[in-house]
Amino acid sequence: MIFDWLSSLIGNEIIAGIICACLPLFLFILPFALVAVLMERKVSAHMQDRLGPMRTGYHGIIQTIADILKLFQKEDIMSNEVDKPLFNIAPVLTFIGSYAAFAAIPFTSNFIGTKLDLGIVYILGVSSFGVVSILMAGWSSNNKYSLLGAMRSAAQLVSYEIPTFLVVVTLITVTGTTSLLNLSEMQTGHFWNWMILGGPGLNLTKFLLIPFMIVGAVIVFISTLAEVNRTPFDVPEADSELVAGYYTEYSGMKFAMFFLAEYANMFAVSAIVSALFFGGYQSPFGYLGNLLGVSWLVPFEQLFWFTLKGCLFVFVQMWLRWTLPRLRVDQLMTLCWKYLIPFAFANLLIVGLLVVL
Amino acid sequence: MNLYNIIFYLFAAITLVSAFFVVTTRNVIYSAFNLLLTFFGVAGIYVLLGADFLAVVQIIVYVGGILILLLFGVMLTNKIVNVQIRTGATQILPATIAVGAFSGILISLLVNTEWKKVGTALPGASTTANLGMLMMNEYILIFELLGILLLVALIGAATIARK
Amino acid sequence: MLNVGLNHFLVISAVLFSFGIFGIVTRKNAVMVLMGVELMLNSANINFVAFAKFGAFGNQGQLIALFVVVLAAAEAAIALAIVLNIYKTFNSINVDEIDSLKE
Amino acid sequence: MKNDEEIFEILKAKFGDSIIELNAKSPFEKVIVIAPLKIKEVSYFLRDDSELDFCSLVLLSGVDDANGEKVELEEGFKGIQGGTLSVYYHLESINQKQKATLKVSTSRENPEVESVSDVWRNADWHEREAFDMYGIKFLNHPDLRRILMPEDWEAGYPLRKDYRNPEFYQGMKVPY
Amino acid sequence: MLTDFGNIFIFILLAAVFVVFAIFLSSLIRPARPTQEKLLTYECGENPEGSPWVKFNIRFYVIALIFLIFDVEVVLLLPWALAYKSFGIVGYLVGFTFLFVLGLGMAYEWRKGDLQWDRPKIVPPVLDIKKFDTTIINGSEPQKKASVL
Amino acid sequence: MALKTEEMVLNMGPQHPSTHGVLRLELELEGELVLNVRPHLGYLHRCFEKHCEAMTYPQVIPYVDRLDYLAAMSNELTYAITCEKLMNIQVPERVEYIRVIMVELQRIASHLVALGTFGLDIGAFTPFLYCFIDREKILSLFELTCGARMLYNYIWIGGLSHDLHPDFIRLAKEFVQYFKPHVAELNNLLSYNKIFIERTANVGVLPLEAAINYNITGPSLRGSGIKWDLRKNDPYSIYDKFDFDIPVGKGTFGQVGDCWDRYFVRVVEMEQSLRIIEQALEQIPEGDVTSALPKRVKPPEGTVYARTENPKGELGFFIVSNGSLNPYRVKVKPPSFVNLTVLGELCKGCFISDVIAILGSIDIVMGEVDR
Amino acid sequence: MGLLDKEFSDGNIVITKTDDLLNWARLSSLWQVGFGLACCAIEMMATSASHYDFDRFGVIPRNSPRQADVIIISGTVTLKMAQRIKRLYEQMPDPKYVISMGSCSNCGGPYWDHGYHVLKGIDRVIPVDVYVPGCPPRPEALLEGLLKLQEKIRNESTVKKSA
Amino acid sequence: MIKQYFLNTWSGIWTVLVGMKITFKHLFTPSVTIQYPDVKVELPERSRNRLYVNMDDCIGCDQCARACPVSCIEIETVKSVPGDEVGKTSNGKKKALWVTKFNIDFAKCCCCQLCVFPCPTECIKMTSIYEFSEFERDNLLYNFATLTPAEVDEKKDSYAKLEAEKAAQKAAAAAEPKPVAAPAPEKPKEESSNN
Ligand code: SF4
Ligand code: SF4
Ligand code: SF4
Repeated sequence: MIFDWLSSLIGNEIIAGIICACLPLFLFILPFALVAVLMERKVSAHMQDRLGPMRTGYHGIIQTIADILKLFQKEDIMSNEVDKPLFNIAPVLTFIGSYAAFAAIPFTSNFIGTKLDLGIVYILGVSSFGVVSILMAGWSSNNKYSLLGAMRSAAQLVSYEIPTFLVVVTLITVTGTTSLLNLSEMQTGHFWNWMILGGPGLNLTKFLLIPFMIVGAVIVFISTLAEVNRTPFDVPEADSELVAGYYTEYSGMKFAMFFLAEYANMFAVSAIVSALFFGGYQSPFGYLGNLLGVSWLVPFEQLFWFTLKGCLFVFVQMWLRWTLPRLRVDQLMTLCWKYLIPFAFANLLIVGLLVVL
Repeated sequence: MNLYNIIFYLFAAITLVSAFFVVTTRNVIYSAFNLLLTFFGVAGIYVLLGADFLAVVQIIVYVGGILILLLFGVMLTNKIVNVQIRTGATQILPATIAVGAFSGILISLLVNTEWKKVGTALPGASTTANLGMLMMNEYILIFELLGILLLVALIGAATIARK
Repeated sequence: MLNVGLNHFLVISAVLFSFGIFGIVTRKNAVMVLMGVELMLNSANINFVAFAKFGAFGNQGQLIALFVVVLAAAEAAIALAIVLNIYKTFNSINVDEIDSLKE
Repeated sequence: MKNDEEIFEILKAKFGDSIIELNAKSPFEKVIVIAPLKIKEVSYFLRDDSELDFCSLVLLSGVDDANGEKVELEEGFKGIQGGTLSVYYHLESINQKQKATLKVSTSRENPEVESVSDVWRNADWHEREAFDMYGIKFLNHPDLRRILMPEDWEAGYPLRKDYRNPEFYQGMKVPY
Repeated sequence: MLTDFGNIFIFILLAAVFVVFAIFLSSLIRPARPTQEKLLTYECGENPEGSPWVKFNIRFYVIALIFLIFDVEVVLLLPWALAYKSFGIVGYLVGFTFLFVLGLGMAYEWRKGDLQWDRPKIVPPVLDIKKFDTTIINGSEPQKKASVL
Repeated sequence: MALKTEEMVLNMGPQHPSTHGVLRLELELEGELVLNVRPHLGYLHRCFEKHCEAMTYPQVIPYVDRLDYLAAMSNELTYAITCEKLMNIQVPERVEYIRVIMVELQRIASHLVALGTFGLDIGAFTPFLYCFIDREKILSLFELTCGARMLYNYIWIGGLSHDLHPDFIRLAKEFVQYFKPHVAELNNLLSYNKIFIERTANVGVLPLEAAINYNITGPSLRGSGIKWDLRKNDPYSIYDKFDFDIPVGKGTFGQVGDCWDRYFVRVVEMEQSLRIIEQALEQIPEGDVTSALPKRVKPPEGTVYARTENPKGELGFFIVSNGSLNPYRVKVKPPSFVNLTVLGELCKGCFISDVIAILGSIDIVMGEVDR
Repeated sequence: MGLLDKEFSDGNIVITKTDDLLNWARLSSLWQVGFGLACCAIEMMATSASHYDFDRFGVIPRNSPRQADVIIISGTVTLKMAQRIKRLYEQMPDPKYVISMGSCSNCGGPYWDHGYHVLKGIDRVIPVDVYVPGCPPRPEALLEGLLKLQEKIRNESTVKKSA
Repeated sequence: MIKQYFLNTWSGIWTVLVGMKITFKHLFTPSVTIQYPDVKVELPERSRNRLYVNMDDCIGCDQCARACPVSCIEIETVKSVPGDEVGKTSNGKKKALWVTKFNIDFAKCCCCQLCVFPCPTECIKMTSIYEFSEFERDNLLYNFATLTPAEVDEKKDSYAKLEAEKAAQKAAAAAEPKPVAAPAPEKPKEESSNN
């Protein structure tokens, strides 16, 4: 564990903890956000037969840096009508909500912010900070679009928590652990050990589980998609209806924070999906480091696979976004309550039965 | 004064100060958002007490559920047009005195009682599984009853709200 | 005295409880009253958990606390639904007013 | 399929004096001239009679006939006094495959025409536009406000031939 | 001693500090030139009419109500899911009953229409006009329902 | 539901991504529900009718272009036809053919924008850009012919400003071949997408009676299930020479006359336009395009109303001529303006998102609404 | 008061470099208010569509003026609209830029003479940075206008923009 | 009911996949973007952008100005005095007028090309130059007249002189003085038409 190593190196756990907490932020989220924003633009551009940013650096690779630097210089407008304290706290809370999730995400087998046993439950729990902060942002802006967006968003986020939860419970029944680290560890070896393929072991249950795991994975993917407000579930910030949703009134750096949190969230949920069903940081084919006997290579490989899988899901999110129209609020709720939850329910019952048998 | 204590006082302060604001701020929305801090602080205290599952549950249910519901309730039931959502408070002075006296008595009682203490060791790593076993063993009836309770609450709440 | 023990938690819970009561008696807004109730429930839970740790309950205290959380949720749902209903009928959630409004 | 004369005859028989004339001056379309305060009745008849069945109002247009006297109102500016403003109605029957053009003329000083927005709903906005541009008042119109011009436009009715632009509107200079 | 939650707390603090710091840093160089109009609430360039802080749609509320119940339900299921395997089929049945009861609730809500957004029956504009006979124009071709999917 | 939430008045527009320009809608909301919609127009009132009175007849054409700027060719054709009727000019065969080709191309271009922006309103960005790619191809054909991309001043009273470019016929044929599969692609990507269907089917149902009473025209009318197309029902130019169908709304996924029907009528109409173009490209005769241009346009006194089937609906010009070089009065029958009148009626009791879907499906152009 | 509000006396090398960097950021990430007026707006849409691709220059439309840097006045500005545009412009955060696209917003365009309801040039209401002529300007012309604007920003210094 | 439910689920998933396939295909089709400042497409020969006036050919007949619906062309001419050598147009016409002012306001021009057709000498033309954005609006007012202000003054003077001489001659010739008609550039009677 990096944390242990660090604390023994520095001799002070708090400083080690702080460094440990900084690592994902500066080594991962910020670069990732830079890449992801660009990737979003490039992916969308190429899907639309365009090119996307081209004029800042080679093929626009530093476009996002320019964006951030520009947002840095922008005036921060706080209109007369807003509720100032809440208006200021909301972006902080949003980012807390999305960043706290990273504490329990296993980047490699020995780098994880916290070895919390309840990892996945905790992640689902802290996402509720996001809901509160969105309500806060929407309400304090004193803008009708913001409020409408916030209301929609809150209702959407809370609703879609249920199917995610149900699938997580399903997985817990199979694996008996709530820690993402353990869960990832279980799926080690080759890709047929992944949960989507019924998990480790080789018995009848595994094969019986496969279809239900696929259903579960689809449900989780859909509902996490909804939790990060991506198309087709982007009704809260539906730009053709609500202008910019709950952050309509935000400008400059505060807006950038919402933006950052959004992309951080995108990665977080992708990481969750991959950790739950696709082996987390595990390589699908075994490790080169093990093969060559250079054990220090393994964590890097793990990081590579983790990032790759995360980015793959982020890519799928983008792909969907640039393909699909968006749902209407009521349809969103219908989808959640009438399709996802019953399916997840049935899934849970069947899987639970399969496991005990 | 070790780290544990510092953190305890920190969370105690968060909890109590925000709880104080919850009951004294005149703006209901502020109260609701302060409640967020209170819940967070209580979750921290649970952690300090070694109840990690409960802490997470606290966040999930209180912050993610009840608080949102309260916020919706506030937004739904207040005529906020032109008036700041403020609510009146009554009998502040008598209430303060009475509550102060009550809490004084309570605290002195609590502190002076000799509680039967058993070991102070932190419970084992995974309380959740323990809780599960416990639940399945001794509280199985309560578990099912809670299911029925939730059913009733669900139907009741929806029926009342729908009226 | 500074070293944290059972009493500290009990004191916190007592103060929290008092705040809850204070909220309930002083605020007129029904939603605010509910918030007071939530505070009280929380303080009770702190007691349960504290005794679970320091007392002889073992994990049962935590389990009870968990049940209390569940009950609190059910209570909040019902209570808020009622508040809403009252609001529909009286167009106000001011407890005093409702008192005088009903015949 | 009825031609204009036949329609005119039917209307004349039914409404008598309210139907003023069949104006065939224009080589392209014959116009049935109707008294401005009777147009609604006539329209209802035109729409509901199964022979005529004019189910839709294609176009309602105001026209400034500018046939009054030109008077010098201020220096170098000619106003028009007297004369008429007209409203043309182009009707069409989809089922009977026939068309008709109606016209009403009303005085320029107090232009009042019965509204037909109950008969054909789209007349609502057309009439508001005619009011906006010519100041023709449509009696019994549900919501006769300016539609295209700003509601606080004070400089009169822009499509009248004697309209003159104001110098400023809300602090913005209007002329080039 | 730094527990797992201690780490989380550090994460949370760090996130807050990061945001505050970033905003503070930007405040060093960004301009601040408020004007009267700039400080108005944005509403597509119009004057906002009335406050948005009005009472809100009850639909969201009912959703939140139902959510809360299901939320606690799942929370209760978590310990069950971790433990039921030791009790074999009996353990499963316990959870099944629990879920079944809630499934009943869900079915009830479904039947009652609480899971769907109320939408008043849209009355198409009704006018005092007679029925239109499309066959005159369309000819009498049969109008069959084409199915694409 | 007993609880009446207070009404909230929300302004949508004039600057709003989905009001298609500068329309302002005042929505009376009850939560997400729309109780009432009040459109406010005039944010683009460019005084077209006043300009006509100040211009000579040919000079009006550039302004006519700017009415429905998405379908400038069609506007020009209508105006030219009106003036030709007024002056009794017979235009040469070749001119008619070129006009038909141009107008049908323009119809495709206009529908592409309509469909694309409709998709955009529903939230699908990519189909919008695909539509624009195809539209760009059409614009390049226009540019080849008359040098302008959007506002052409090409169809003149009695003729055309230029003959076809020598390459035009080949390129147009290429375009037709290129475009055919793209309609299918659009269908797969958008029209038959479940989400799209959910969003549009059964939304904003416009019954036929109402449509006719409101004098809705164009695809919006046909979406309600009537084969009313001026190209067939009141033929002008040489449309009677071509073989094509009039698509009508059939209520494939919902009721007849819902947004999806209106949308799909446009899709099928593009295919039909392709058919017309193909036929016209085959049959186009040789000839001179400027021979019938009058030396000076000075029509006799009288009033005339002529109309054509524009992409948006029935566009008509009512011209009062007093025998001088300038028209005395030009009144436009703007299809978008009339189609917009029904919006308030359609939007009662739907959701905010539906307002946008409905507005997108009736396809308005503010230049024409406000003139 | 931020750095962008202060005036610097002369070319300190650090300041100049920072200046260049900041200018570069501003000019490469001009977010536009998603907003169209008339025919020119269609050309503007064509410019952001695949063939010309505004995104290459880092221009993306933001619907809320709060997050935008440049407003492209694309089309005829009527008197009724002018106040709204002014407000939109005002509601954008500084530093902000204006491109006037097309004859109409330059000076009323074809409507300058008889247009009783047309504002004869958007510069009567808000300050314009670049005028793009044409009716409608080709997408390339708009891009060229954008390049001109970038040129202008490049030569700016953090000294207060004369707005 | 139940069947519909599963059908909905299936069609939802299926159509989404179909859409995804299409966009994925497009991910690998080459983009159509024209990289403008680096690549400039050649405009078709008829393209209509900025006007250009070949002043050598312009005879100052004012036809274009009258055809323009926007009236953005402003022409002022001065008659040449007999001794002047105004020059010839390229198709051999002899010019009789000094064009002292030939302004086209491109801030107003709507590129409609109506001014191009009536020109007798085909000297006013549409070009394919479209890149002429300006920071100042006044720069969009293009003056095509080739004469310098000094020359303009000179021409005006000499024409005034000529007029004065003529008037004097007339005055001398006529018994009683007649009012002299204001000098105006000769206007062709014909109305501008479209070809
Ligand atoms: S400049 Fe031309 S193209 Fe642009 S809005 Fe004005 S009239 Fe339309
Ligand atoms: S192109 Fe049109 S607007 Fe421009 S100068 Fe020529 S006639 Fe006038
Ligand atoms: S029409 Fe030709 S020759 Fe006559 S003034 Fe104009 S440019 Fe010169």
